[in-house]
Amino acid sequence: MTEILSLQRLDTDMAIAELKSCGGAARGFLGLDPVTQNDSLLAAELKSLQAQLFSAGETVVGFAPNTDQPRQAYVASTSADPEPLRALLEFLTTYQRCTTFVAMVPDGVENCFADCGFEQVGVLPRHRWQNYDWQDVLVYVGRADSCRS
Amino acid sequence: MPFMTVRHFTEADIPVRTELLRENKYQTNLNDFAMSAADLELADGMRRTIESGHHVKRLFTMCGSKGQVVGFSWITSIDWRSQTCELSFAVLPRYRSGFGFKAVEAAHEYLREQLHMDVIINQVLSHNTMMLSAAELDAHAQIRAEYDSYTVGQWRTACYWTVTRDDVRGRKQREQARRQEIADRVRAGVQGLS
Amino acid sequence: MRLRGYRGSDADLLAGPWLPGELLGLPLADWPPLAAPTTVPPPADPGQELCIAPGLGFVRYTELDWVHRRARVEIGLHGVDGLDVLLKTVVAHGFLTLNLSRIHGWVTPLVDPPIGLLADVGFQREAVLPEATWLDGRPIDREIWGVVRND
Amino acid sequence: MTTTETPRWSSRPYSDADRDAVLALYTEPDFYFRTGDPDTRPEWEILELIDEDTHVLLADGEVVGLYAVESEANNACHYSMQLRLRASAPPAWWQSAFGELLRANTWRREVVRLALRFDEFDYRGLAFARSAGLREEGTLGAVTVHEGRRHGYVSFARIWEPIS
Repeated sequence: MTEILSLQRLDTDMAIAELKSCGGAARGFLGLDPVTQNDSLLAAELKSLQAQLFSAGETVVGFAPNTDQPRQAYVASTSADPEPLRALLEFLTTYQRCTTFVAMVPDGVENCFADCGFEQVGVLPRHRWQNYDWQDVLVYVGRADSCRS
Repeated sequence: MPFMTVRHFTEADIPVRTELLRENKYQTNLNDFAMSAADLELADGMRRTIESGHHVKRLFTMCGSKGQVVGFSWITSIDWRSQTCELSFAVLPRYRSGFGFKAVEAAHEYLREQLHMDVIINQVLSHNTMMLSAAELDAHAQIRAEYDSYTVGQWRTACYWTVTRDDVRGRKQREQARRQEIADRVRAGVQGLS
Repeated sequence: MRLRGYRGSDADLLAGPWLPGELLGLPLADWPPLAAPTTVPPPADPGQELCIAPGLGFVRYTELDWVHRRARVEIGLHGVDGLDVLLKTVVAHGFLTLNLSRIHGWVTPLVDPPIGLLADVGFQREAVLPEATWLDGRPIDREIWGVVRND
Repeated sequence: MTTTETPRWSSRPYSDADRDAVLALYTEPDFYFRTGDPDTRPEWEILELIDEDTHVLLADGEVVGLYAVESEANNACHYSMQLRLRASAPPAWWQSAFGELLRANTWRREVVRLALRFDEFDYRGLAFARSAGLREEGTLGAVTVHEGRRHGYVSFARIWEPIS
């Protein structure tokens, strides 16, 4: 059995600092963008999403509950490495009783969702503007029973 | 790392910007309100802007390739719906000769590429030829507002103009055509020699 | 039709027996009488644009993002009459008045919304999310529908 | 009542007692006082547009418009004015209200520059400004999106040569 990476919960200030240190990989993380939002805006956004962020080695992972259906969480990772995400899914299943996960990822960015058993369920066209261009956003869905290992 | 970067203004930048607001050239070319304001008042204003004023004003710090603070830019009269804002900037005295143009260019690019602004309003007092000559100012100005302000003992006329996305595209195409023309000429010269 | 600005006297229009956040929020006939109605907050800051469709209900452009030029739309209505005209107005208001490039919203197939009317004004189904909301004792699927402005 | 007769003008700073009358002005789709889309603006936003500089303008005791005069520059005696009358007010009312506002605003203080701006789509405002003897200083292009198209604003000013 693979050993689960340990997650370090980040307070808001630390979460923002860590996200900023991830450079381009943090753009679009749960819809946030350190390039266009300063620390106060990022903090306000994290609060309104009720998001929680964690570090797992060099990677930041995080989630925001779907308030309409708390057994579902929106998840994000700054890395294409599947291990940090697996650790987050394990946490969400164990402590939040989540059964499904949704990820919204800017198109063209290498990500770990397919590797973690997520299925692509749609594309949001021209959902983002970045670097003088429109960008589509890919929507992935994962299920607790098939994504955790 | 690019020659010039734009980052969000932070609380740590307040003392440097406060000093700049009180500098003579700044007061002549932008405004001299800082002469009558206390440091604490200026600092409170900047703190409020970065904490809760995002919708109406944003402050940025311009940095050189080593991350050193070169100056500041800020946007006001933000019309998010119309994708329009007015850009102001000020470069620290010791960087003015080398970084002025680059700072302006970097600020414009950030506003268009990242904040998705389409129309940027420029305002320059007509005596200020640090960036544009008097003739260029005349050519650009869409509005000339006489008796706009009185700074450091003089009446000032303000020139206003906008730069749109189409203007930028047109300028880039002209520059590209000019570069192509020079390259063609050089190539033709080389072929003529051989 | 023209959307008009919200006034305090419109407060009654902001609550009703429809699914929260629904793009086509139409009254659900079997809403339990003792279940709290869905409510949206009155507009109070630039984070949302809430307009009134006279005689019909409200149209709320929320999650307004001026960098990405988009909003999620939810509508709360007391009947279906005039929905076709309203949807045209909603798209026009989003693109021409708010100068957005994209609007999108949640559609819940189980409540059988008139999606043909959405397609008529340019909306397309963009994603299907399983178990995305809760209704009548169980999680149910939701879809994201969106329309992009053609410039 | 709306006639072409010049009314008796009065004004007062906006207060809560004027709320309903002011909200009614904003139901007109071309009541362009600090917004290009008055009738779609929600109540909170309208009340934010009406700041402490804003006065209601009354013709024969009835609220028919708004105006505001703001200082634009320290010591320069440069002011900007926003003025709007409801759609049914005839052009002559604009002229007479503006004349009275000029008198009032220069009565007890020095004014060197008084600036007014009107959007290119604001036909009534432009017609007023162009017939009011103001200096037309140019058009700042493309600044506002209105009904899907970009428009500029036209800058007008009246200058009183400074005494120092």
